[in-house]
Amino acid sequence: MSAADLAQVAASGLLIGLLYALIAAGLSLIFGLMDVVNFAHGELLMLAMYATFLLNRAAGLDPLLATPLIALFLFALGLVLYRGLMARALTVTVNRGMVQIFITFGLAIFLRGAAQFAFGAEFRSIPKSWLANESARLGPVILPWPQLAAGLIAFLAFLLLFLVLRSEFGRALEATREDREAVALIGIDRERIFALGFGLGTGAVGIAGAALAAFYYISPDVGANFALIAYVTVALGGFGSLAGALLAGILIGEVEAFTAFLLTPSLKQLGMFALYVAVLALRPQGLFGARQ
Amino acid sequence: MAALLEVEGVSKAFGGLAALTDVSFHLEGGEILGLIGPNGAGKSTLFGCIAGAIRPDRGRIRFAGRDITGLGAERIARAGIGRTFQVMRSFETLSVLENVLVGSFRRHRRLRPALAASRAVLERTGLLGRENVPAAALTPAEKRRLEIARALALSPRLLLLDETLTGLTPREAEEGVALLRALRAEGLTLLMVEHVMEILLPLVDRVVVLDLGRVLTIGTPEEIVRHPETLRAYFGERHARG
Amino acid sequence: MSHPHALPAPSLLLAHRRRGLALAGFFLLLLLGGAGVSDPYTANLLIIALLFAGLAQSWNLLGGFCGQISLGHALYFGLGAYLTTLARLDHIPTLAALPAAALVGGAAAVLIGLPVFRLTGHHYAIATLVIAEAVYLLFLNWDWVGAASGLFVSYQGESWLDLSFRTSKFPYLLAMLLYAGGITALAWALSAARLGYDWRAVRDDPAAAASLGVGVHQVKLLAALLSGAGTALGGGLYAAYVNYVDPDSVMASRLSIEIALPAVMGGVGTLWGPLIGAAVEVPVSEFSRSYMGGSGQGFDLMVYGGLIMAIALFRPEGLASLLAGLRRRGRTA
Amino acid sequence: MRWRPGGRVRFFAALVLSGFLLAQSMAARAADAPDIPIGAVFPLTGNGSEVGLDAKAALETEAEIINTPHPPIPMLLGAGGGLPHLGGAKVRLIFADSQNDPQKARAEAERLITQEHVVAIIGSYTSATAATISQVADRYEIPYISSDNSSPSLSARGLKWFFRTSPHDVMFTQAMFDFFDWIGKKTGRPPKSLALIYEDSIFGADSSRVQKEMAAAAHLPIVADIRYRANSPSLSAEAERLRAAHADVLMPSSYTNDAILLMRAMHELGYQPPAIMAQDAGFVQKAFLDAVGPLAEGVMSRSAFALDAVAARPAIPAVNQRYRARSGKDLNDLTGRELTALQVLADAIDRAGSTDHEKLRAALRATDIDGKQTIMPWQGVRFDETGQNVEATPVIQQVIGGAYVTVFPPEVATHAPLWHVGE
Repeated sequence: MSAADLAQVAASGLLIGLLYALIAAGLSLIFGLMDVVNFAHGELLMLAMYATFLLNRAAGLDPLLATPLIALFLFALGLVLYRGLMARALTVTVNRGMVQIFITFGLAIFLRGAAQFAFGAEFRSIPKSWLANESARLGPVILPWPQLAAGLIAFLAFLLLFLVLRSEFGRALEATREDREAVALIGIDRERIFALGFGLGTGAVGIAGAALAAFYYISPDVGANFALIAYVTVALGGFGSLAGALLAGILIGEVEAFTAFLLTPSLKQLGMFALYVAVLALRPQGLFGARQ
Repeated sequence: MAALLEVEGVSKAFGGLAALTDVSFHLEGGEILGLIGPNGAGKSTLFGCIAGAIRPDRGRIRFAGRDITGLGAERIARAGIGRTFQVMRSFETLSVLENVLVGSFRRHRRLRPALAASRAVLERTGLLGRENVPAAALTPAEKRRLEIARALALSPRLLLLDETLTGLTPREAEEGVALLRALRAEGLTLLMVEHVMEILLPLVDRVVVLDLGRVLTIGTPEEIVRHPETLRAYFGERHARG
Repeated sequence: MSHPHALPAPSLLLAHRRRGLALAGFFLLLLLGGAGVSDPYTANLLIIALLFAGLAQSWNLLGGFCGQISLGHALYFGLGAYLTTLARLDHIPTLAALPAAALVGGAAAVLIGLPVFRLTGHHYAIATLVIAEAVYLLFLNWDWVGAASGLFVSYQGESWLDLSFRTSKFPYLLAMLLYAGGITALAWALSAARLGYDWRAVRDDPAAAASLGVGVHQVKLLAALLSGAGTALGGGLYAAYVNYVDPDSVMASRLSIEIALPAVMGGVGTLWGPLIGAAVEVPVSEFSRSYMGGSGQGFDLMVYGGLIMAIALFRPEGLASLLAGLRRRGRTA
Repeated sequence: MRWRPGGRVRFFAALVLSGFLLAQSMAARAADAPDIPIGAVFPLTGNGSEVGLDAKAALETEAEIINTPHPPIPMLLGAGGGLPHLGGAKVRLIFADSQNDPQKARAEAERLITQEHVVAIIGSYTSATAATISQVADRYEIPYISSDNSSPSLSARGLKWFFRTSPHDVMFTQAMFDFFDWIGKKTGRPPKSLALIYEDSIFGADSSRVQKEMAAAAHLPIVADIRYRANSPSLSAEAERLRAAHADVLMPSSYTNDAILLMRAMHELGYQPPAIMAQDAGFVQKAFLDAVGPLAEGVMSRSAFALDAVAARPAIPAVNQRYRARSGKDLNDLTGRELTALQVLADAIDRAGSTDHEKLRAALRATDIDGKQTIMPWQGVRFDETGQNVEATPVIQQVIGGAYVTVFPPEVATHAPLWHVGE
């Protein structure tokens, strides 16, 4: 149990944590804006991974280069999903609680079935990505390039998201988040902001999907593995808070890595759950969330 | 006998903003007390503190001799204080009768007596004809009366009315005033927040004037109308000199 | 109860009693029909449909009437199933273990409810999802309950006390009928009692409910107690019927969805919703697997997901409301 | 959330389509000699369906070999044209989808027995489904042939109608330790330490428990005992733990996706265990070999089937060619076992000369087939009183030049093993 081993575990925990953070960022953005949790978030990640896989197989495009394309594709898909599903769900009055949860649940089941129908159930992976099987060294710590690239991309994506939120559009987003009714008075078209905000959230998941596809296997169920972690990350970081999602994602990545390294790995998610229950009891609105 | 409601030195601040500072007044049994003041004077916050929705930072509230400060909305309601909301809140998926039933179930554990009590209240508030209509389908005026009916179903001793007569047609307002007078005649004590002076002043026995979270003055309608600071605070500079 | 349209004022009590008679008739019909069923496959279909009707109705108490959408009910189902199986392995008869299983399920629901009911809406749903997943993980690694290998109860002969029968199905059909009927009767009784109205008041507007003296937190905990107990009871009956439990088949999050879906599709917060939902969903999904297995890879999931979206988008009142449309004069609970 | 579509979350709205399929399956029934219905319960949709669909292809290949006239294949019932002692009656397979759910597997088994009147049931890939199917079969007194379930507990429940043609984990693991012993003497460099990594499922639990027992018996220390979370997003920490332990032999028990993740995670940490001895499953799948490519070189796995043992088993090429035509893949450890299970069952029905269940059970108990009469490298097929085939001796295979070849036992081996332990 040398220091090098611990440093190595910390490094891999950080890299996977950045990915968890990026996946959660999209979810947190959407929730902050519309008070709605997208339970199909995992399946959107899966779609992004399949899209990257297809681009790689058809056009030989390396996942790294495909990332912007995939982000755009998911952004567009987000707009469509908002107009088609979410807009309606936000206006419903009868059984509103049930509708806003199960509408995205139905979407999740549908997307999973569509992936199975189109690609079959077997596991696929991108064999020859430009970075595959390469590693960078940082003293004793080995940083495999696919994960390193994914971590860096996630970090860049965060910077991008922060910049967007500082922009004029970002301020409109924030205003809509503060008071959905009042914004109409000062000339902000709420529907456009919601659609763009939803697209931004799914776009973020697109980036994460492309980065993940470089080193992780792809199957119709892969979304489920990451969805649960994303929910916990968002709840931990505070719904609607980007900084919270970033910190919480990294925290969970580290807790998972060290639990796996020190205790029995099959219980590594328990570390995350314990963290979640602690926050639930002490600070329900999460680390950075606004009071509910 | 001791006052029904005693509010002493109640203060409340929301993150540095002092909503209420050292508010004190008494309310006698069977009295109708008005509560007026410009927007942001702290009327709703005071209402919330008495009804238990908000916990005051300092001060004491006693009801029928019992300390109910920060007791919580549920226990204060059971203690006999009914309230209506400024922004109307009815149980959308329940019918008018069922909305009232939720209140009357506090006093009657079984359905049959609770139904009878509910129908009696609906009759008092002129809603009996709309008994089976879902609350969502009511007109705003009817929704206001439903709020009163629901609170009455608790058979409270004190009724907090938050702008229940605002936005009504003259005829509806008249009916409302008649109802309140009848309730007072049966010994019910009322604390009303209202903007419409023409309706409020002839109805209340005394008035508490709030401004910037402090009690400006307490007095009979005639006294406060002549009180200079009230006029300036409430009606602006022009009236004060008049 | 949602009332789609005004009525020529038959009293609320009369409508309630009429609804009770209709429900009783429905279950009596099922009993007579069930007795006539000899072919095991159809009997199995009816048993599973009734099981999920009871489970969905139990979920409906908390998710429908009280408006707290839980996505973690597999936890209580699993507790019930495991407790009943452990009891039988210690030679405690099933009929004695079932009430204990219900108690444990109810207690667990209250225990989880204490911290979690401070949350509302999506926060609450996610908390139930995460906690159920954590307990699933614990059972997956807990050797005393067989961990991932699960627990197997071998057959020791026919016995009513143990609800153990070689091949006959009717006893199980009867048990599931009593289960689904019992939970529905409980829901029916509560829908016209104080607790039922308190639940719906809390569902529609917690602040207004509090202002009328409704103990919002206690009322939610009571809903959780009954809902957890009912779901655990269903878990115990499942264990008696299948004689094998492992974390994946009795505690996985997929099951939490299957427990809630009949109520969501049939009509959340209505008495008929869970029954109609189970009556439609269970036979068609069993049928699609038995006679269509393997050819529509993923196609059935697409249809299933699409149907849920359609209900959520266009008919949130659920299939039961369509039935109400048909019976013009009647109003469904 | 571990959300698998294998659940009862199934719904089929277009009844028109199902009506059409029902009619189609009716038409297939018009056969002359009364054929013999045999049930087969496998996961055909949801997770694990990849293996279930392969199994379906394997069983259909064997049925084709038994039923249709064709040039004789040098194995039992290899002549074709139906079962000789039953007037050339054909075996008719009826498939049912378990979706890897014990309760559904049970319902499907009961449907096959009571509605389709099958004489026996073959199953089922996962041990959980085998547990409930075999229980139902026992109650209806119909033989259940476990073709590929490896959990030892299944044959230890005193079920009279349970038969398992393939080896279980104890026999598989015994072959691994026999190999360690053999290679140690041959090269003078025996393994001195083991590392176990297994998923938190029945498969992982059974496999690791037996491995620990045998390691203790062989006085081989286990320097890392890692139970990991199936389908988890990252196995880097687990790989790091293996690197820190640096054992001679790594013994993983994983399904395909985690096998891929583990190999890549170790490689990315620059860690190459001197030897890897896998408990089959994910490590023998084509998807694994495609995904990890050169990293798989030298990986060893126990196997009940040896595709390259053509010299010792002449029937392999013809059977494999027919299976390839149907599935586009070569026979592997799982499909080889499933195909042979049908062969053994058909032989028993033929010897019983009737479909009466008591006669069939007696014939199964009297089964004594020489390994050469099958495509499997086993000594033979003979069931003990618990229904376990005690002559199902597994082999050890190794990836050499990108494909699995047999390296142990010597009498069936086609290549010398690569062994880097202690170099």
